[in-house]
Order: sequence, then C-alpha cells, then structure tokens
Amino acid sequence: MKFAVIIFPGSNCDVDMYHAIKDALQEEVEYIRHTETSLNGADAVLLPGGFSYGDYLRAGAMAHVSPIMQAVKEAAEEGKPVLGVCNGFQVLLESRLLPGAMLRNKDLHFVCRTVPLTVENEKTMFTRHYEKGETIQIPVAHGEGNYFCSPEDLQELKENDQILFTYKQPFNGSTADIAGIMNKEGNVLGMMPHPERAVESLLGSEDGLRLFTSILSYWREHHAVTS
Amino acid sequence: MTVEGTVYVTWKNGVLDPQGSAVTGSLHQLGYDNVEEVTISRMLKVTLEADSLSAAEEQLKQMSEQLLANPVIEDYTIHVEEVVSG
Amino acid sequence: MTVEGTVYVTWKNGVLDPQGSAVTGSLHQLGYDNVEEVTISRMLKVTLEADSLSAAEEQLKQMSEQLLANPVIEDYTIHVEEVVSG
Amino acid sequence: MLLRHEPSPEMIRDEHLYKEMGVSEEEFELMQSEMGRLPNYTELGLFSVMWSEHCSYKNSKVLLKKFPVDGPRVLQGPGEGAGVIDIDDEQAVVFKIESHNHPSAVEPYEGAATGVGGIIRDVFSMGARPVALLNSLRFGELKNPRVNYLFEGVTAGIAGYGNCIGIPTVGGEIQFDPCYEGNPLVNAMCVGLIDHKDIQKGQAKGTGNPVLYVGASTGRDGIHGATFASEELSEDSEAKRPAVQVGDPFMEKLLIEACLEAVKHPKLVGIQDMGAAGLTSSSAEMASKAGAGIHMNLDLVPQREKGMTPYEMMLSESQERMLLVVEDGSEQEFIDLFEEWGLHAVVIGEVTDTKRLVLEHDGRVAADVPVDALAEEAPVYHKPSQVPAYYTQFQQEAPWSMEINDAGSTLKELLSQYTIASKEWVYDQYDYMVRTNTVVAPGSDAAVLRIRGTEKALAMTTDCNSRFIYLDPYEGGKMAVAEAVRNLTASGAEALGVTDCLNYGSPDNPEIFWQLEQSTDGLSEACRALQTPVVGGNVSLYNETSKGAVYPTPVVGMVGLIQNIDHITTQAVKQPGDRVFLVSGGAPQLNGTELQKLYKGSISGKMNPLDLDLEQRLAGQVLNGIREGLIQSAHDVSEGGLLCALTEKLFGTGMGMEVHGIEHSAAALFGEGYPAYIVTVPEAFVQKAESLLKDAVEIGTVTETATFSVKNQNGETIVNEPVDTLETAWRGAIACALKSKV
Ligand SMILES: Nc1ncnc2c1ncn2[C@@H]1O[C@H](COP(=O)(O)OP(=O)(O)O)[C@@H](O)[C@H]1O
Ligand SMILES: [Mg+2]
Repeated sequence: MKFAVIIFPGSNCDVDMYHAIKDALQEEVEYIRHTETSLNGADAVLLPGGFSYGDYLRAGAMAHVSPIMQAVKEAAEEGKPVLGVCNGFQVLLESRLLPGAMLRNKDLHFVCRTVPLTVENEKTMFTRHYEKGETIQIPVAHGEGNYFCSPEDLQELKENDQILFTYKQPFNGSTADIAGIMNKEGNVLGMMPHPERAVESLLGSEDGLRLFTSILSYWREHHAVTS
Repeated sequence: MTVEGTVYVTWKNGVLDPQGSAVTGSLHQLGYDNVEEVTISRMLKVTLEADSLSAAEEQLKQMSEQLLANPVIEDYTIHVEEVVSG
Repeated sequence: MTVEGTVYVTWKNGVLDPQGSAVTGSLHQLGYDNVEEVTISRMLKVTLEADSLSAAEEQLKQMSEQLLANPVIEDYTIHVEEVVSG
Repeated sequence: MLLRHEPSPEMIRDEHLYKEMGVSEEEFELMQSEMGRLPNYTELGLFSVMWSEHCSYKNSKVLLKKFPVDGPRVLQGPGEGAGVIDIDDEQAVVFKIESHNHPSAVEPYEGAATGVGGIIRDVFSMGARPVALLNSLRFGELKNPRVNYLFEGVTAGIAGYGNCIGIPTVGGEIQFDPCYEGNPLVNAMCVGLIDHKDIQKGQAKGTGNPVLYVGASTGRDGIHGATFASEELSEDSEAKRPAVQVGDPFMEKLLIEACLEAVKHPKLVGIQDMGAAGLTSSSAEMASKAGAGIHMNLDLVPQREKGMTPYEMMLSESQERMLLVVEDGSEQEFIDLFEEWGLHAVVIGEVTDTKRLVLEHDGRVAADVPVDALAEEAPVYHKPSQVPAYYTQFQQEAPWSMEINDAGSTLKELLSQYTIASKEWVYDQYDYMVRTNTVVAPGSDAAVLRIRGTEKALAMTTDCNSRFIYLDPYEGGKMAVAEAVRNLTASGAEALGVTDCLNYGSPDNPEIFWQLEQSTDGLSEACRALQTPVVGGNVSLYNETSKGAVYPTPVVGMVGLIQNIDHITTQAVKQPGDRVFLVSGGAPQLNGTELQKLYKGSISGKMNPLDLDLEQRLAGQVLNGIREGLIQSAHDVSEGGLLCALTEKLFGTGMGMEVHGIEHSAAALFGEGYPAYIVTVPEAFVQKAESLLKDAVEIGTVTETATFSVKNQNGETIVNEPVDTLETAWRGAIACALKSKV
C-alpha cells in the first residue's frame, strides 16, 4: 500500500509520519509538496502536524488553499483514506472536509503530553484494530485543539457515530471532549492527538500503530492484494 | 487606483473565544470591575490595485470567503477606501 | 452609562508583521496578484460601565498600557461610543 | 538617535558623539589610527557594534583563553557559529548556547523567542540539522506580578518559537532568586547533528565570488541590539525599546530546510547567520576569517522600510537572515534553490582581495573600513579585579546548621520551593517529542535523543547552581561542570564537551571581574579534569539593575554520547524489590543550599572544595554499572539534597521506598554540593553491583506501597510520608504560584 505525506511550508511532523509508515508499518510512503497537483498514485493521504504557514491567520487556513488540496479533496471523494493529524486536522476543518472549527485551548497554553483517549467507534477503517471503549495512550501537542461545532453538527456527529476518539479527561475545552472525528462517509479522519508519535515502545507507547494497521488491513481487504 | 480595504473579522454569535474571556478575567484582576465583556477580533488591511472601489470590494469578499475568514466561526465586514497619495 | 470601547492594536512602524507577509504570499498564490500588502492587527471590543465617555477612554488607555497592547512593539488607538440599548 | 542628517566626522569628534554609541575615548582614538582618518557616522556605527562586548568579548577574552578547547573528538572549537564534536561513524554533534537576557527583560515573549531563533541559526549555519533545544532560565521569586509576567512570557516565547519551527525543546533548568528580579536570564541552547563532510565554515573566500543575502527583509528593528545587550538595564532601556525584534519562526523553518539543501551544494563557499550586529558582523567576520574583503551595494539589500540609511541597514538586527558566499557563476542556482522554498535570495556584493569592507549606497561609498580592524583588532581589556568583601566575610563565617525536628515536613517544604518543584508547568508547553527521537523527555536528569539509523543516542543538559558560585566562584565553577557530568552520567552517557554562557554583572566593577576570573578558572579546571573541552559559548555581562548584580551565573551546557540505546537510563525507580544504593563521596554541605535559603533567609558561608578525582571515579563507576546492565535507574543529588533526590525517583511511578541507616542531620538529609548518585539495582545483581561500585552503599529498597519512609542508624523512623502528599507539594507549586498571584 502506498501512502502520501503532504508537506506544507511549515509542516513539521512530516518526518514522523513518514517514519511511522516506513519503519513501523513498513509500507510504501512518499512526500508530496504543497505545490504539486497530483498524489502520484497514493492509496491513502496523510496530512501531518506542524505549523503550516506558521499557523498565521488561523491554523490550517492558508494550507487549505494550496494547490495540492484539490487532489486531496478528490481522493476523499473517491473514498480513499485521508488522515489529518493535529495541524492536518485543522486543514481538513478549514477545507470543510470535516465539520467544525478549532479554537485556542481553553487555558491559552500549548500543551504537550501523552493523554488517555477513549475509542468511541471501532467499526471504521481507522479503528478496526481497537476495541470499543478501550483506553489508549497517545501524545498531544497543540495550542489550538479546542474543537468547536454547532449543536446541530454535534447532534449529527453523534447520530452517525462519527466521533472516533474522545479525551478521557477534559483538558483543552473541546466540545464533548472530542479528540477525533470522521466524515459521514467514513474515510476522512481528523484528530488532534498524534498516533504517529506512538508507534515504538522505545518512545513510550505503541498504541498509535494500530490506527495505521487498521488502514492497511482495510485497504488489503478491499484490494485483495497480498504483500 | 490603489485601494485600502479593511476586513473586520469577528466571532460569530455563540462562539466562545477563550482569549476574550481570559482578558476579561485579567482586567477584573487588575481591578477593572466595571468591564463587562471583551471580545478580540482581527482587522486585516489589504492594499490592492483595482479599477474601482466596488471591484475591490468584490475581490475582498471573495478573499474573505476563501481565506480571510472562517464562516463556521467568524463573520466579516468590509470597508474600502481609495488611497490618495500625497 | 454603558460604553463600547474599541482598541485597535497595530504593530509599531518597522516591526515585522510575519502574519501579514504570509497572508500576502498566500493571496498571491490564489491569483490575487494585485494585492500589494496585508497587515494584520487586533481589535478589542471592551464593554464597560463608566460615568462618561472621557472617563471610559481614560480607563481604556490605562488598560491598553497595562495589558491590551504591548507598548514595546505595538501602537494602539482607542474609540469610544455609548451603547444605546434599544 | 536615528538622525536624518548624520553628523559629520568632525562633529562626532568634537561633540564626543561616539560616547552615545558606547565607544570610549581611547577606542575612538584607536579607530582613527586603524582608519588613518576620522570615521564617518556609518563607520563609527560599524566599529561600535563590532567592538561591543557582545561581538568582541573585549572584557572576557583574557579569561576565555584559559578554557581547555582541545580533545581527541573535537572537530571545531570556539570561533565558528557552534562547536563540533565527533561521535563516530563520520557523524558529529554541533551545539552552542546563547543569552537573550536584556531583550527578554523588556519584552519576554519576543525576547525569548528571538533568542531561540538566533541559536538555531548558529547551528544550521554550520551545516547541521538542529535536533534539540534546551534552555537555562533565572527569575526573581514568583511573588510579584512583574516576575510572573516575565516567567510566563519567556516560557511562552520559547515554546512559541521552538514548537512552530518543529525542533523539540527537551530540557533545561530554572532557578528563582531575588537577585534576578529586574534582570532575568534567558539562555537558549541548540544541538544539531551533522555528517563530517557537510561541516561548513563562515568564510568569504575567492575574489569575485558573489555574496548572497537570504531571508527576511531588513527593517529598523533591533538597531543597536548588540550594544544594548552589553549595557546595564536602566530606566533608559525603556527609551530604547524598539531594540526588541519580532521573530518569524515560519520564515526560519523555511530557511533551515533551504540552507541545509544549499549546504549540500558543491558550489557553496561559506555561510553565516546574521546574528548580533546583523549584516556588519556577518560580512566582516566572513571576510576577516578568509583574509579577504567584501564590497556590498546596500541599495540591493531587501528593505522593509523606505529611506533606510547605511547605518540603519548595517546595524539592523532583523531576524531570520543569512549571508552566503557562492562560487562565481553559480548564483542563479542558489537563487532558484531558495525560490523553491519560497525565499528570496539576492546578490548584494562580492568578495574582494582588499581586506576592506566597502559599502556603496546611492552611488557613493558610505563606508570603507579594514575588516580585520572590525573583526579581530578590537581592544582587549584586562580589567582590575578585587576580592569582594562579602567573600572574605563568608570565608570566616562559622559553619551554619540547623536542627531538623520533623524531617518529613521540611522535605515537603523543600519540594515546593520553586527551584526544586516540578517544572512541568513549563515543559508541558514545549513540544518535546516532535521528530520522534526523544527517548527521555524533560523530567529526568538529562534529555536523551536517539540517533535514527544507529544504536547511538545523545544526552544533553544545562546546569549551574549560581548560589554556590556566588559563595565561592572557583569551587562553584567546578561544581557547575561536575553537576552537568553527573546528569549525563546518570542517563548512561559519556560526557563529550561543553558550551558555556557566562552571565555576570558589570566587569567594570572589580569585584565582579574577580567573580568572572575565579569562576572561569574553576570551570576550566573541572573541564580539564573531567575531559570535557569547551567548544563554544557566549558571554553576557552587565546583568544588573540599580539593586545590584545577578549572582555570577556561568551556565554549562553539556552533551554526552550513549553508545547503545540499551544504556539509556532514567531517574525513576523501575520495580518493587530493587535495592537502592548511594554512590557518593565527600561531605554534604549546607552553605548555599535551598535549606539555608529557606530557613536562614539568605545564603552565606564557605564552600568545601570539590574533589575532581573523586568526581571522575564515581562517574566511571556509575557509567560502568549502567553499561553492565546492573543499574536500572540513576539520579544525582542536587538541590534539596538526598531526601529530595530520593523522592524525585518515586514521583509518577506509583511506588514507594524504605530507606535506612541515614544520619539524622541537616547535612545528611538536605545537604548539597557533593558528588552523589542514587541508583537502583535488581536484587539478583546486588552482589555484582557491590563489587563493581566501590563507593556504593546500600540504603534501601523500592516498595510496592507508595510510602516514603526513612530510618536513622538506630532504626528509628524519621520520615514516613505517603508519596502522594509529597508529590502534590512538588507538582503543584509553580502552577499554584501563578494562579494566585497574576
Ligand atoms: N526550562 C526548562 N525547560 C525544559 N525542561 C526543564 C526546564 N527546567 C527544568 N526542566 C526539566 O526538569 C527536570 C528537572 O530539572 P532540574 O531540577 O534542573 O534537574 P537536575 O537537578 O537534575 O539538573 C529536567 O529533566 C529538566 O530538563
Ligand atoms: Mg540531576
């Protein structure tokens, strides 16, 4: 399976995402710069964390108008897995690929810490290797991760089981303690915590790896490819 | 002509801006008990060349929709003015 | 009376506005080549109770010096208006 | 200051205008003789910044010469942007520390942020990929709103820049003391990795080679920043406020990526960042090092504002700018390379063989100065020194001690002192994990990063207990180096080398110059004995306010090599049943301790000498024990002494400890300033450990129940506290101080 890691000017978790796929998942992965217009045949798209365009104006705002995003939108429409982490999540929100918006953390501080998450929905291409209600340890590192959406949107997210991860303890002010949501179709996931930082026991947790193995197993099933 | 456009980007009703609340809290701590509310918003000054004020305004509207404001949480208003070089 | 004060906080002359430069670049990328410059500043709306407009203005000045603006790198201007409840 | 009509050379002389730029009469004379004529206003500006302490080290050079700078692994000692040390396999580590004290005192967020930005440029201008940031901070007590504001602003500024640029901030240290109230210290350190073949020097070689300017445009911000950093903080600093710059980490991120690509380009000749004194120091130093000259046309310099004068352009300290020299004819290749990253590179001049810095502006020559005069021939002073009265008095003072009645409550109190308390409130704001190499995050003795693709890891730390240095600059200087070595050793690393940041008051005061002299002697001796050469550093003088000077604070930044990631060791205990050993020697002392400060209200007295042979021996034992797999956790004893160190090993683990045979005295329980490690060893290895660790004594056992208990030699319990209560006192102190006092 081939993954694309999109690099915007100011992305800085691109390398982490790349290594998570290459070294931990051991699949094919390629960087794609923001100025490109094609995903070069990738089967899945990864929007990494960082501070695209310095997070100036609004986090993710300027990245969402960069040329590559057209191709990302098309991939999303085709049903390919699209994962946005942290700044990548913010880009997906700005692109309207996911509902809602990000505000600054309630206490206005950037926070870097490994936090417990609850897996809310295990029946998705991103979470099939987790169990419902399971607690997993995943690092967060953000200043603008306070998820906001309208009551109507929240209602819809709940009804369609689009909330995949919640924080076990509230800490950044997010509506309904939301840590990660997917689109209605189930192929676009945005989350503030960094699964790519939790793929090796040397660095403290391997709980993030199953997100990537989930994507891989889903893809294999649907492509009947053996690698 | 050269136009100076100002785009005021404000929070939509119902969005709780953590920074505004924090500033209100700090002002109270400093003893300004008579402060009721603070909201913080952005003001963008865009200098651009345009054929007319209305053309400039139209463009600024497009820019706001595309980039300068996020309609989920923000409203915007636009003001244009010709720059008279002196 | 209830006063709505607006404090416009802008960069001092010559201070780099990294946000403005980045947005200018992004607008160019979107094809708005006629944009010459973008500067981004903060606008704070402070609702407060005061005896007079001038008293409110005086207080807002103090608040700006103390908290709302950073006089080392920013300038500010203040505008006050009575809130007429309707 | 920024006159529209610049004064004439004669006016400058007759009205002594040079004094306004911090130039003395003698220095003005010297400039004239170097020039063979009167300098004009621009030229005077060039001299004044290049001859400031910040750029020329004119007051500290005589002392810096004493540092040991060589070693078998040293590839680049002091002199370039940063020091370089070999770590085998054709790889090297590049590191440097720098101060941004004065800007941070005026504008904490931007001051700290641009400090971080500057030190990162020093590292990548060597051709290295920056991999980690550390810092060393000093503030007044968290009791007054201004101090809290500075503390919060500095923390946010460091976080803001480092997080955005995507370099993990992995460690540091913070001390709080009233002497730093008006003059906080903000030192930032950057560590980078490089392949030997990519090491760059900032040299302008090859007559006719073009000089390229890359990065942010030049504005009027920060003009006279370098001299500003070399003056005392006074009411006047307010007037000079625009000397503070605003950083743009986004631009710097692009610069890093682009410059690291440029470094691989075979036609790159030299590269240097524009740090203090901006365009002036970068061009003069690059030319001087190459024995060449530079001719620049200032009309070509990208400018943020209209009507800038040569003086303003040359002295601007706008951030995020680099100067490159490339082979003639290759300039377009570089311009294109930078364009790829959205950066503009422009040719602004060329290398000459005249050994002069010539500046053209508006069709006329604005300055024409010999580069060596600017860069190398700055005057060097050996200031008078004098033993301070306080020191003489401290030497004669009777030893201080106190009765410890309830050791448990004293322990709790010490744990909640800001200097000892958990710094989580600070480092939670730093992205210490980005780039997924951080194996040991902030919270242990040293931070550890693995080197991808190898078995190796790097350990790094910053240390300096300025109280000891104040009491006895010589012994305290030794202790600063020793403490850094202990922190690396406890993490499983062999110390490689040092970068230091000398933060002092005014060298014009003989007593302060004496502190400088004595403490650098102490640092030198320890660096020699512990085989940690000094490969770079920075000097920050004039750290004082009307209330006095800061404590002498020579911060030691140290990097160590861990040969195998299996050796990485943290301070936290690992499992119940493990035995606790104290590996130590020498006598714990009470002078200069947190205990003395807390109960006596101030520090005073004499310091015992530190035995560096013992220090070396203990480090060898601990490192050996770690490499043999016997030692599974290790922590050195520092502020708060033995009991604080023991409890720190328990926090966050859910375990407890039973300790026995501890003398019930203030010194034994809370004394500091002696070499000591606490290590834990699984029961099965106890015998082996006892034979290997000659200086180790078993003092306890890790327990499953989370209680911390200590018995004296008679078997009487002197402490018995739930770990929980201790941990709460330690973890909450700083957040609590900020909440209640904002
Ligand atoms: N300013 C800071 N930034 C990042 N980490 C810090 C800072 N201050 C302290 N720490 C971290 O907190 C831990 C304890 O620091 P400290 O008490 O100074 O340790 P030690 O006494 O072993 O030198 C270390 O891991 C250190 O890196
Ligand atoms: Mg330590």
